[in-house]
Amino acid sequence: ERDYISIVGSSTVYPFSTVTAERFGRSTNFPTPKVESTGSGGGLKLFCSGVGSSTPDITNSSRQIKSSEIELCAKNGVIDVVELMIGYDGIVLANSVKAPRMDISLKELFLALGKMVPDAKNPNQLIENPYKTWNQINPAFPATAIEVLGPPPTSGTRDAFVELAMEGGCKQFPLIADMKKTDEKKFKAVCHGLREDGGFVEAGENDNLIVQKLAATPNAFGIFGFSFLEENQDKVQGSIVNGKEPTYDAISDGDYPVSRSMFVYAKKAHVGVIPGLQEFLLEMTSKRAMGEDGYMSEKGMITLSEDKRKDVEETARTLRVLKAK
Amino acid sequence: MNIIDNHKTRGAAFCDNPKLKARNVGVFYGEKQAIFDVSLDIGANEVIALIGPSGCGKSTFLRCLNRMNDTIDICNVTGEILLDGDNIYDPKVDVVPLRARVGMVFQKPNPFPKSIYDNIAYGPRIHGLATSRVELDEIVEKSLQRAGLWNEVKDRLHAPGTGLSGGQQQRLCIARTIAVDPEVILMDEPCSALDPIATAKIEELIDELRENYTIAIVTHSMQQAARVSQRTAYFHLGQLIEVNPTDQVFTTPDHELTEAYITGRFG
Amino acid sequence: MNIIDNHKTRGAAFCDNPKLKARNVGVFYGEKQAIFDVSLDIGANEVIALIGPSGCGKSTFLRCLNRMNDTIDICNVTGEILLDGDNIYDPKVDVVPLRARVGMVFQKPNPFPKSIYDNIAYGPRIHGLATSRVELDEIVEKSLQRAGLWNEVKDRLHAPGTGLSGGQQQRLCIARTIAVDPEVILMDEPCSALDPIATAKIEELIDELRENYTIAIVTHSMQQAARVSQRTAYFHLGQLIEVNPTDQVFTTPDHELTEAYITGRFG
Amino acid sequence: MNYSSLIIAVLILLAGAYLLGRNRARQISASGNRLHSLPTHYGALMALWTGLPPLLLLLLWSLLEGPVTRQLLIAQLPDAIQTGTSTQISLALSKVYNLAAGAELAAAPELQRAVQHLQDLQQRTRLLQTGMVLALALIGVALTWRRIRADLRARSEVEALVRRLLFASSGIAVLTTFGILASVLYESWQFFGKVNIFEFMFGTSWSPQISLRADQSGSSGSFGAVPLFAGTLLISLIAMLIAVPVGLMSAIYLSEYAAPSVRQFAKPALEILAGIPTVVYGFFAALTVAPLVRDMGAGLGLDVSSESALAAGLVMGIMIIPFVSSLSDDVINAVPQSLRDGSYGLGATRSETVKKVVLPAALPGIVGAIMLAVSRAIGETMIVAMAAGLAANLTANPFDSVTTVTVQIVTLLVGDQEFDSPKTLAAFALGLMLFLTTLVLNFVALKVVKKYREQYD
Amino acid sequence: MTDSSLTTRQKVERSMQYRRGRELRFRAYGLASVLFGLLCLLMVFGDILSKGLTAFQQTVLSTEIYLDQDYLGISRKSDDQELFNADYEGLIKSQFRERLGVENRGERRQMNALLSAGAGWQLRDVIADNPELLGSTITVAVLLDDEVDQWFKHYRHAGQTGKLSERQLQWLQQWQGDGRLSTQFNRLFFTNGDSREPELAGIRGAITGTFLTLLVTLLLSFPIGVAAAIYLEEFAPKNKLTEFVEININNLAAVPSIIFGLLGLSIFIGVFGVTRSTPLVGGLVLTLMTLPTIIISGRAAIKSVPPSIREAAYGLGASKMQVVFHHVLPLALPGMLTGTIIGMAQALGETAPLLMIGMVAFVVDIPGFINDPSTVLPVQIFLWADSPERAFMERTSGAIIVLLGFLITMNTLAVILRRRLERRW
Ligand SMILES: Nc1ncnc2c1ncn2[C@@H]1O[C@H](COP(=O)(O)OP(=O)(O)OP(=O)(O)O)[C@@H](O)[C@H]1O
Ligand SMILES: Nc1ncnc2c1ncn2[C@@H]1O[C@H](COP(=O)(O)OP(=O)(O)OP(=O)(O)O)[C@@H](O)[C@H]1O
Ligand SMILES: [Mg+2]
Ligand SMILES: [Mg+2]
Ligand SMILES: O=P([O-])([O-])[O-]
Repeated sequence: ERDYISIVGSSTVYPFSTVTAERFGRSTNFPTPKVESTGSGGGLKLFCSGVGSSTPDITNSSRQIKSSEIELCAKNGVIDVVELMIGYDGIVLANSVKAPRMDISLKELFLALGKMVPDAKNPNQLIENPYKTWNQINPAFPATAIEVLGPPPTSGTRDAFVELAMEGGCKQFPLIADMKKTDEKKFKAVCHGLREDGGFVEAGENDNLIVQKLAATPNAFGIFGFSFLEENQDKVQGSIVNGKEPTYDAISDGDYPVSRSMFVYAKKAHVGVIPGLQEFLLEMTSKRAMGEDGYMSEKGMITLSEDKRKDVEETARTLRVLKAK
Repeated sequence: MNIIDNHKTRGAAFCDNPKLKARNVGVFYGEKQAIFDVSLDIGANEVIALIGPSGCGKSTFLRCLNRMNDTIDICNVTGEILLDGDNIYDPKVDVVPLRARVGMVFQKPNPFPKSIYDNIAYGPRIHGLATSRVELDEIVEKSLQRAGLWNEVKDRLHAPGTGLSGGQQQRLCIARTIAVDPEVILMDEPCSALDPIATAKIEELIDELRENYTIAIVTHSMQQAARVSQRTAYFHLGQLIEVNPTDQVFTTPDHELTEAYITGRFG
Repeated sequence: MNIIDNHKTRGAAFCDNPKLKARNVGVFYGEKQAIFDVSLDIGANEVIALIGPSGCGKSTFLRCLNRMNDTIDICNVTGEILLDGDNIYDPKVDVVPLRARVGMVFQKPNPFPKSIYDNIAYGPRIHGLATSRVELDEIVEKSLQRAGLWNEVKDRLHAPGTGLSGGQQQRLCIARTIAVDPEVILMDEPCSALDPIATAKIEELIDELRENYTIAIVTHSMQQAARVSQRTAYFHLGQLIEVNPTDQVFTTPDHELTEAYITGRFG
Repeated sequence: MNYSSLIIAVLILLAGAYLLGRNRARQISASGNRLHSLPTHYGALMALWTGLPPLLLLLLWSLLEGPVTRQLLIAQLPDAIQTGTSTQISLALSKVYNLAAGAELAAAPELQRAVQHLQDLQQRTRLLQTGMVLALALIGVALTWRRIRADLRARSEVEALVRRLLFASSGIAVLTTFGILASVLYESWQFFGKVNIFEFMFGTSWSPQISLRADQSGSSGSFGAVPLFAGTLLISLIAMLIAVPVGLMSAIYLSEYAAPSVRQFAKPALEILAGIPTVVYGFFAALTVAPLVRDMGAGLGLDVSSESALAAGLVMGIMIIPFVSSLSDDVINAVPQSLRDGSYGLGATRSETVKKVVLPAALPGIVGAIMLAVSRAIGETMIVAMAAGLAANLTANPFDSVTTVTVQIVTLLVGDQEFDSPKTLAAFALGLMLFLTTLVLNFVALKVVKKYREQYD
Repeated sequence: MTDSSLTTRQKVERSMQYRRGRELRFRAYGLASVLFGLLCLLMVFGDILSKGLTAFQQTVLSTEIYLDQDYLGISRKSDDQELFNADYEGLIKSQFRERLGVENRGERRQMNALLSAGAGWQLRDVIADNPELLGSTITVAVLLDDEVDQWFKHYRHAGQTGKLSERQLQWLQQWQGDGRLSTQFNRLFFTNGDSREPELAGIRGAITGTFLTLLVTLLLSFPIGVAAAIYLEEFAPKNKLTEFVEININNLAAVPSIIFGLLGLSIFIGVFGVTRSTPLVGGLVLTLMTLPTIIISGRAAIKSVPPSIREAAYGLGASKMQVVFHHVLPLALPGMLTGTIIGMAQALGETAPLLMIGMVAFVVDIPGFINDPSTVLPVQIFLWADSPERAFMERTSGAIIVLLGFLITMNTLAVILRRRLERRW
């Protein structure tokens, strides 16, 4: 039987979850929690598979829990779930510092990466993406081929990018914006479809690898999490999107358009069963961890405002559970 | 020199005091039949020589007698072979004690890739014939001596058996077989690689063994057959043509095929 | 019957028209010396018989003559062996054409796990001796016929060579060797597994081959040596004791060891 | 005693039983009886009967102990919980376990009874277990001891037992197959409920991206597996083009040409290639080889993407070299020297001997090695994911980026999707289909190899 | 000139012209192949060594610390709990603050960032061992942050600054001038478990986990694999069923390793209730993955034992079992060991199947036995390679070096064994 906390879930949240786990283990008498990196979906599946010590106590997620997952949880007896939002993750477009910095709008980004885009000559018609080089989209851009390395369709980062950046750009076209009202399904298909002719390269989930590939290929761009940009300032630079540079403050204020929230879900029922569970949640939501100068932010997480953090801490203290939607 | 279909073996294929009895034995390699309806008795304390042209089925027949043919997938045996009255092809028979009772020296010497000592000691070990190391040493020495190999190898008993000369390997295999003290010994050209002196030594051994054991020997040397055997069986194209006392076979053979073979040799 | 240290070979070890000349050849298996200072000529168009007790080094010596000993890691050869005047142990010599010129039949038959046809065709194919399929078929048939195997295998040329009887395998190996038409043929007990008729056939072959080739044959049969060879060399414990014309060796041997061996046989 | 010390105890007993049986047999034989088998067989028989039942019991115990204690504990829980839902029970049990292990948790006093009971129970089961295991071992000793007589067919019995053990071992492989099927069938079934099976098998477009957002249940997206299988084929082919020639030639060189000292060093050195973690190869492929390939391609005037099948295939080929080289080296080495001698004696060169005699004789083993290497190539993920990208292009151009079935399985499985999304389920369906495909391929391969087997000696 | 006019010798000589070339080329291909393989090995090794050796060095600052009992709030030196809970990090930072004359909040943050998060724990461990030091001033080698470590070891020489600010550089240069900055052997790398701070991260947990996992794998897969190979090759009746089993095993070799993870998850964890993330379940899964390799190579090795040896033994009255165990198995063992070496090497490098059974995890505590949560070296490597911190890069390579060391040790043992068993016949 298990006497340590078991955490599963998102690889995006993993770096922040682990730093908390480690500090918690070192500064208390509880064993150090075990943190698995299974992906948000995999984590929620495990999390919702039941209660008791053979199931995880906590799952990390780089997106909010879905209603189907809440149903699954409920079906398996996981009823009281505590949801804690712990911070934001910025998704950046970046290229090598050896190349000029890009200043791009979401609309242009959609034109560069969409699978189907409005025809420039006949704006009422969608065509297969015809743009091969950046300057075909905007003469101010370099005359290099469009090559963007990004996450695969199964990844949460990809979903977030598609939802925030692509959809944000695509609905600025009247043709597509109309579609939203008439044919929601088609609208999504258009906005969420990334080109598959080589302009967008699905490059696996190892962001370090993308960074290194960018450094070796100055013409290519990459899409990845903010912490990797921060850590590799000497190699890559974040592109300016909609006039905003991806900086800590811009993301934290919500100015930078492409960022998402990260969540932690815990089982209320396990509090009092697994030693140290609530203490861990409190540690995680404490100022020391989640605050502006906290150790999670040192690891590159973009923190909540102090008010919001207090709310979250309060949730952790009272173990307020998620209401079924 | 054509073979007669439905041939009946001439001479005295049966004897009074048989140790081994073969009845209507046929052997097939896949589709191909190599032995046709052979019936033959091998008497206790007798040496029987199997002769015949190369490829006539001597080895095949010999290998039936201790079920060595079981190891060849495509080989099929029909008919009955009785050892002391029990059919050795009975499905209930355990081949292991059978082969311990009916030992075999193969046509091609096949020493184990082990030391000379271990080659000889292997049989006694698996049959538990020696209770102590000393006893085992004795068995090894005695067997090697009887096979006339002791002097040549006594100071390299722990060298690999595969590093011996052809004739030495052959004697090693003979020594290995007699070390397990079988009741019947099947020898497939045991002296083919031996010089006259070593051959004489083995023939002596055969003579000596005959007192207690039964021996079937395949040989191409008429002289050898004449020297060591009491009866001789002549095979031809898978058929047993004639079985008779050895001197009779070499002087007044019953069958023209036998005669042709014998005289072909001497003529 | 003790061996003399620093023994000098008795008789006529050298001849006028040597095809192969061995000079002071010594062979070591690791530490152990198997051949001591042997010097011997083998004349062109001559059959020389090598005789001697089992383990005396006949095979070892024979294998030196086409450098087959190279394949044994621990084996070391000293001295010189000249083929048509060229030292075959010269580092510059390519063993491949050498072995094509000096063919070998091994003591233990070792057919390739291929069809009978491919076994024979192997040599001619690699040496490019046949330009067409027809020619190759001819070579195969002729070789098998000369080795006296054709009749037995002609309707199963594509059956595996390993499925032959012991004597058939031996003849297959002889056929395989003569198929490449070597100048010198080394035969290590080529008839050991053969019946008298097949033996006669091979002896005939040897006689026929002698007209164009040089042959060295190891045999344990004095009669065979007497029948096929012109000269006979007697080996004992790794030393070459005596070399003389065959009839002289068998009637009036020079050396008491030779005599003992010969008479031990006949006596 | 805990499991490990119990196992050790049983092993000691087993050794003791062996000696006991052997000596007993010796005594019998010393007193003039002819034994049916060797004394060691009697020893082995005793050892087997002494060791096997307790070890089996231990295995069973370890499987059943959990559920049984659970049931016993539930009876001790407060009524309110016992009548509650299964989740309540399981929570209470977890809590009891942690309390019993000494965790500092606030616990209701009603639970204390269960905790106490658990502690007792644990003590008692340990005792019972130790007792039963040792007793079983001793019973084995006693029963076999009584059976040891001169005419006991010990060897046959031991051999029958060993044969059964051997059989059971090969049964594990079959069970694994069923295990795999069991773990993918259900989800595959679900998947085929959402995606047409024919579209999956014959569709030429793989793009699990557009159709399946959020809580949408249907699927219009493209789940055509053909590009994945084509990609697998392409990359495996490239890998094999490296691994087979290099591996086979290395094996030949090492066993036929190289000095023994070289072989002794080089063979294990090459074997290390198989053990380098695939992440390392992945980085190597993506950061060293891929740019090299791209630059080379550019030099030739070709349009090469920075993720290419070629780069991944090359590196994968390097990784599986030892599968071919080492295993082939072993079988080549096992070809009897007499065959080589036969060939050399006819004046064949080494290479001719190798090509025409040694390799044919070693063929079954070599084919086995190659099949193993192919299998490994098909199953490899990391290198492809890092160096060949994830784009499912249907192409035969090695300079294009492609993806493989395995890579897709992994990315789909560890992805962010909810459990019942076709994206996740597709992984299972892919696994199933790959399994069946390789099954068919293996079947064909076996038939082919059977035809060409050469028996030597 | 027609062919038939040539003598055999001439024909041979003529054929030799191209055969010699072919022979030389063949041999050259062989040599080239071996060299190619070794070269690849060297390249990978060289690459890793050059990147990873620096991981075994760690930058420290030697400095005096006054162990202020009041600041730490420790009343009794014997109270373990008090000793444990005291704010050592704060103590160190406050003393640095004084010494460096740090005033505003910005500078304070910059100064704090120079120190490792582990500096406080380091001090805590020192005092836990020697509580009597409290109240005195001691000189300690304080762990520095990974950024500083990287700067001191690498950037400095290239004139780069990394993420360090002007102010931070000033301090560092000052310390460097005083000779207080130095690198020392990175002991923590070998004694610590995983950590999110590169300077604290170690591989002891992963090594222990690997050892335990592979132990389980070896103990199960070798005997079972050999036994299965023997059964299939020697005992199984040659019928459709055996053929089915044979195909099955060959097929298992092609099953992607992650599927074995799925199997482990649903059967071992789901049905048999084995605990997640433990060497036990990892070993079981890797066993299933390794088995086909061992069985296939084992069967090939058994097949290559010449029939004449079996015949000889049968002829002496050996039972089938004796023939197999006395003759066939010893001769086939080298081949079986090769399969085991390769299979184990593969198991040692594998991450994908472990993902499903929870071994791709952050585990700080060192596992003690096969049912403690643990991770393994390749997973550790995989996780570190995915970390944003630059300092994890060299540690990744460092861990790879250790893994290769582990692999080489493991192989060497097996290779020595194999060499003793090998013979030609
Ligand atoms: N590979 C080897 N390793 C070690 N010693 C060997 C090897 N081959 C032969 N010998 C030894 O060298 C000596 C000569 O052997 P050789 O094979 O030449 O004898 P032989 O005259 O051919 O005998 P036989 O008539 O029995 O074939 C023998 O003592 C033999 O044991
Ligand atoms: N394994 C086998 N597969 C197929 N045919 C075989 C096999 N062994 C022997 N034969 C054939 O069976 C016949 C009899 O062979 P056998 O070995 O019994 O002959 P033999 O009398 O011993 O001859 P030799 O004196 O040459 O050894 C021969 O035609 C031979 O080719
Ligand atoms: Mg025969
Ligand atoms: Mg010889
Ligand atoms: O691992 P993720 O769910 O954050 O992609």
